[in-house]
Amino acid sequence: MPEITFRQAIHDALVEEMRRDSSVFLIGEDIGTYGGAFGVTAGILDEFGRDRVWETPISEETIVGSAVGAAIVGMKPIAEIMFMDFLTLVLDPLANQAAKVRYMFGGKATVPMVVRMPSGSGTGAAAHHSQSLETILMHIPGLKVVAPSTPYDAKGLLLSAIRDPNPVCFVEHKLLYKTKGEVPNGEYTIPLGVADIKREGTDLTIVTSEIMVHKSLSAAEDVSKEGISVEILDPRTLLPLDVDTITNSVMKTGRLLVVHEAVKTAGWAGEIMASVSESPAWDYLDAPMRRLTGKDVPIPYNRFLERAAVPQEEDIVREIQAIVSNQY
Amino acid sequence: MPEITFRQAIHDALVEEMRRDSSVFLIGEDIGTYGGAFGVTAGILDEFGRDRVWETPISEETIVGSAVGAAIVGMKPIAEIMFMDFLTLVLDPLANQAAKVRYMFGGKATVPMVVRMPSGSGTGAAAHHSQSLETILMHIPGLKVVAPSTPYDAKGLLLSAIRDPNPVCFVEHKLLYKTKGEVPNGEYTIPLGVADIKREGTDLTIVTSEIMVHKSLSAAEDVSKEGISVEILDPRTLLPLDVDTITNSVMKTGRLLVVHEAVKTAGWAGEIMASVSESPAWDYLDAPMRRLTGKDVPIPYNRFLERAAVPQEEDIVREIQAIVSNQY
Amino acid sequence: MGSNKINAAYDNEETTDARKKAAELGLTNEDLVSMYEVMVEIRHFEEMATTLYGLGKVHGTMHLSIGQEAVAAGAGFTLQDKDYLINHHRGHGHFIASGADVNKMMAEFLGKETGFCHGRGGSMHIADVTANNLGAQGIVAAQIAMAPGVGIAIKMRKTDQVALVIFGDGAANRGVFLESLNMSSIWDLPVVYLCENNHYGMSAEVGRVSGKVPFKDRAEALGIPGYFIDGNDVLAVYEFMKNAFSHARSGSGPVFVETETYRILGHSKSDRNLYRTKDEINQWKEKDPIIRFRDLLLEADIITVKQVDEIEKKMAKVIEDAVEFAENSPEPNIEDVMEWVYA
Amino acid sequence: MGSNKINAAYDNEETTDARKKAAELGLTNEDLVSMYEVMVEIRHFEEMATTLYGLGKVHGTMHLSIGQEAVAAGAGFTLQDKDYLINHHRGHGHFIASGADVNKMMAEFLGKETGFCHGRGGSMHIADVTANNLGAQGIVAAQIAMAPGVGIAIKMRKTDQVALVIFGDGAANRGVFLESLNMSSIWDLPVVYLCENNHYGMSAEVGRVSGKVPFKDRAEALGIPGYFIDGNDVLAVYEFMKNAFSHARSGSGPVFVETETYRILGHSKSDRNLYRTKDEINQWKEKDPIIRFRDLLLEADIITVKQVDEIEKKMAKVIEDAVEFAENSPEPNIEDVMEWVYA
Ligand SMILES: Cc1ncc(C[n+]2csc(CCOP(=O)(O)OP(=O)(O)O)c2C)c(N)n1
Ligand SMILES: Cc1ncc(C[n+]2csc(CCOP(=O)(O)OP(=O)(O)O)c2C)c(N)n1
Ligand SMILES: [Mg+2]
Ligand SMILES: [Mg+2]
Repeated sequence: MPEITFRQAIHDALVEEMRRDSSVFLIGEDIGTYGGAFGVTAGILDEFGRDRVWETPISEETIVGSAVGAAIVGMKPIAEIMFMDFLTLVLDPLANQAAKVRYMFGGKATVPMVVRMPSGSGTGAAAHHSQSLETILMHIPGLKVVAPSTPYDAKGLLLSAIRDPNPVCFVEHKLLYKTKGEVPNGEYTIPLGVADIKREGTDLTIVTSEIMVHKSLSAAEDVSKEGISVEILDPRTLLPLDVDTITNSVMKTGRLLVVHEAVKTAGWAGEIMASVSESPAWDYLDAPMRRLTGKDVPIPYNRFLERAAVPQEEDIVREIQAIVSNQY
Repeated sequence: MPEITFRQAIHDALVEEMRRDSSVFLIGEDIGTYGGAFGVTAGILDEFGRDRVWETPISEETIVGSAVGAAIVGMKPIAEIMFMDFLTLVLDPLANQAAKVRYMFGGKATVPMVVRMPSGSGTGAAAHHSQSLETILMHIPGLKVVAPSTPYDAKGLLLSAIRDPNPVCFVEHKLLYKTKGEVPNGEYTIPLGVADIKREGTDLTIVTSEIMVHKSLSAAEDVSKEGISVEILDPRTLLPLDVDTITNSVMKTGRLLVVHEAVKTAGWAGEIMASVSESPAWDYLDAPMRRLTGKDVPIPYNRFLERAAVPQEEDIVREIQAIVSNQY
Repeated sequence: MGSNKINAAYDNEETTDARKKAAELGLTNEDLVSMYEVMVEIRHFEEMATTLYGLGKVHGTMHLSIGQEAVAAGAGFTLQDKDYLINHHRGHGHFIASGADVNKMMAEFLGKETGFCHGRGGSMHIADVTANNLGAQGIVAAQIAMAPGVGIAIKMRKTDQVALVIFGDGAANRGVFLESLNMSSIWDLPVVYLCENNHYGMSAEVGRVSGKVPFKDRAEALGIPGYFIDGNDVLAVYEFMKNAFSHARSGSGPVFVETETYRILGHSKSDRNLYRTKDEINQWKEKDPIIRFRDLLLEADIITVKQVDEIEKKMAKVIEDAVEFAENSPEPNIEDVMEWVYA
Repeated sequence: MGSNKINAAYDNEETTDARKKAAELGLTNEDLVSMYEVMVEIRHFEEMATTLYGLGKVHGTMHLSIGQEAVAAGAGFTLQDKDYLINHHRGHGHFIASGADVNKMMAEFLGKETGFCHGRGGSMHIADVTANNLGAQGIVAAQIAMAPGVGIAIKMRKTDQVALVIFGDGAANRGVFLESLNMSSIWDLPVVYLCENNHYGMSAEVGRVSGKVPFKDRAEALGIPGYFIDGNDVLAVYEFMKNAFSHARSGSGPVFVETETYRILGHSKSDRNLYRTKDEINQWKEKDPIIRFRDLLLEADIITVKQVDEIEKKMAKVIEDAVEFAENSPEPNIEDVMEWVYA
């Protein structure tokens, strides 16, 4: 299989689906000649023209509002919000319209749309361009939330997201864009709501996503030298969560660590723990459930502070060791 | 002590603080002659005039943005957002400005402001006027979140909120406005970040807030006849959480149930469970931690459906019985 | 302090001769009578709504448009079946005028399973998407943000549809007003923006909370033709909307119009009307658009006093039947509370 | 398609004679020279920024205003110490022109503990609240929403301060533009809205994404006087801002002005300039506001060629010193990462 970047995988999914389905269109800022702030849509305007690539003013609320309007009448809009931090500007069309009209209208409306949002820290962009706000989206029934960690997952999940009849938020961690991975030629889809075990293990389950999957994989590799066997579970879809795969893994390992970049308080680690607590896996727990998350701070500009604000590989190693040795 | 309504308690706190401190002012829609959608500010315009009561156009984002601007230069604005559902419109000034400027500016800015938001279902107002979105606010470092359940708490906490140098979101469940309780004459404050045990018990700790405190108290009364002794813990401040009081209670009872009206997935029950899991209380747990929450739906209009969408007293009773008897 | 009361001249001419205007507009007498009927039907629907509310049969709020029926009828008669309607909280009139079944509306109002939204939406959220009625939003101006997307869909499909988006004077102060009109403007989208100025957004008098009124300059400043017309003159509204629709339909881009009318009743059930005088309300009651149109039709001998009475009775019956239908309809099943969150 | 390139006549008169204009404005020759110095200082600061970036000493992004220095200088010289500045992401120039210490700016740019924000904010978020510099927001137009609140504070305290809020052409298409101007308008708040039109919002040419340009009609439609002026003519900017400030200071309410200028460099470091031609950039390079002002001063014998050289060297040194200060400053302590979340 050819190796391509995460960026390319998303790009390819967009292009292939736009070729296949003429109701798919892109809407957002600087997605034409500029190719989007992260270059994901480069070249698409050239192939499809302004009738399929609606390059907007800086008007986030109306970009997503328009996507809802177009979706209700049967189009399949894909909106790009340049940074996930601007979720604050589009939460009304997302949470109050996209997520609710189907229910409010007694099943009469369908809202097949995707909102792409680059997330996360690590680029020195400071507090307004670095947040991981996926937990907020998970708290809105009616939405789906997808957060891939590999090029393979990104492409397969994005195709499913575009074809899904519901509004789907598609979270793209910025640091992943340049990462590479194998992606088959041609079409394939990955169903939404299905987790993936990125590494099998027997001593501890780490539930994690996006860039933290990679940091966790490295940490797992490190501790394997000490004989600790870590299972890494990537939900891939955060809403709906694949609770069964999570609880099965915890039943096998008896220990749970949730790792996310989002800030700690009210972050989605709590949701994973609540799900386990309510499940048969509770009785299999050999240690308290733990989380390792972003600190409760805005993302600082200084590179060392920025690094300190979110979990790093060495933090994950330390946390794994602590849990497995019952020292926390 | 005189009995007054929850509405009156909030009204009194506003008026008393406006008399005491000339930098306190109100800003919001229909807060003048109309008295606000729920009558909380009735009469305040008459006493203080338009210089202290800024009655705005329908411009939520700029209402809260303006509160941030005024607070940074030393005023103490109290903004009213007519329904908490409109949080979707003000999340940018709240989460990206109010909560972050102090940190972003290296401690140079202070943002002493309050945003009042009536929350919750039960009035037949349907999906756009019934949400409980406090969990979203808890996920924003830099904010404080207060959610009182009684007139006494409401007044004492609101005075502290106004005097706090940080941006405070003050959540007022609509069904509480007409409830009555004892409130002392004259000034008193309740510190932010301190939970209150609303009922002592030994078999199970219920952590709950706002209207659910009352439903839980009734449920506790019911099951007390079966000899089940329930402790009801009201955090009162949801951010920062009083984790110590929570874990101490769980260490005493060995069982935890979190009850909230907010929808289940990624709701703050998970945060309570994560905090307990990370604490010494973990070792005292005699049963899995459980939650009883709003269902993962938008609030429906029909009164029976609306009732079914959020926890009711009988649901709490059932859940208490299940946990205590180890049948879930 | 801005307190610029609306006093700009109307952009349109007052209808003084119904026959003459009808001829200009290509309307038959029957058309005029059915316009009148619809206005009466809306009035009866909403009067019944207050009655039911008074009887405690409604759990929830409602926003009535009594006094504003001419806007609804004028717009509703212009809208073709293929066109899209994007509505707001005060939407009964527009739905009825665009042909919605009052039985299903009443059932929805009472929260019944047979309602347009199976009782999930209620008065504020009536929708019938399969009939191109895209529903009503309860977040003021949210529907304005949705409108360009509907325009984009029409443009991409190259049909000759139009999207009509309705909102109040209060909504024109929400930021999305600028964003939406600007977007429709740069892309020449087929969107007609209808601002129903009933003088108040809840308790806020339009002139007190708006830097400048009427709003047409806001549209013009975004490159969109803007108009201010008399919203209590149903034929004037119809005439204007007809032109606006053909402008939009022909690919000439969006149009903005503000129709001046008045909300006779309170904003919603919690309104105690403290922010305005009885006098003001009474003055506007005298400009009742239904009576005005009736008198015009009587004067032109298009309708007789007897017919007027018959229409009154007929519409009272239609609404009573709707109530009967609604009351005899089942409540939704509680077990189905989670249905329709996802497709 | 809207592609209304800006071609409206300027609201102000071009400065052709520096002495004459200075006399009108009550400026001494020294004032003019120090205005020039500031423009040169800004240019050097930003050229150094690109150099440091090129050397890999900066982790993060930055937004440079090379070519736009006349707006910054004209506005900065008008702003009094008591006035408030509310800024946006492309803010180096405004900060320097309003008197900010370039050492602390450079240190912030390098993320050092001695920076204005102790390295927490970086280039995009420089602030000095105690000096009434209320900081820069990275969310486009967020600062516009904050401005009425600052105006309210001033009005409540009955001081004669003014709030100056700066934003770009792109920001004028965000909804809060309407909300903020409307609010300032109804309450006659002392806010000066300065829209720095540098022709692009990232890659979006202002005419392509704006229903109508210039934007002054948007302000007028909200009851606020609106102007469009040449932003590369520093004395014209100064003259205009002086009038605007005294208008606002005297209680006459807000003013809106759009200054036409041009962003010579890319939007940020990721910009490959694919959306515009080299020709266009070169044409604007010829209108460089610093050279234009220099030539005007030379022509009027207010400055000599030798002085020009000296200023060049002096400012190069000031910036080199700032870099030295910044480079010798410590990094923040990692243990303090949680500091300043709460007061
Ligand atoms: C964003 C938002 N703000 C406030 C409200 C509360 N509210 C509902 S209707 C209304 C007044 C709307 O005024 P207008 O747009 O003129 O419509 P009208 O009610 O007069 O028909 C208000 C303030 C809301 N539903 N949504
Ligand atoms: C709300 C928001 N949308 C998009 C962005 C990304 N962005 C940063 S600056 C910018 C362009 C702003 O254009 P303009 O207001 O003209 O200011 P300029 O950069 O030209 O000075 C964009 C799109 C942002 N930071 N915030
Ligand atoms: Mg109105
Ligand atoms: Mg610009």
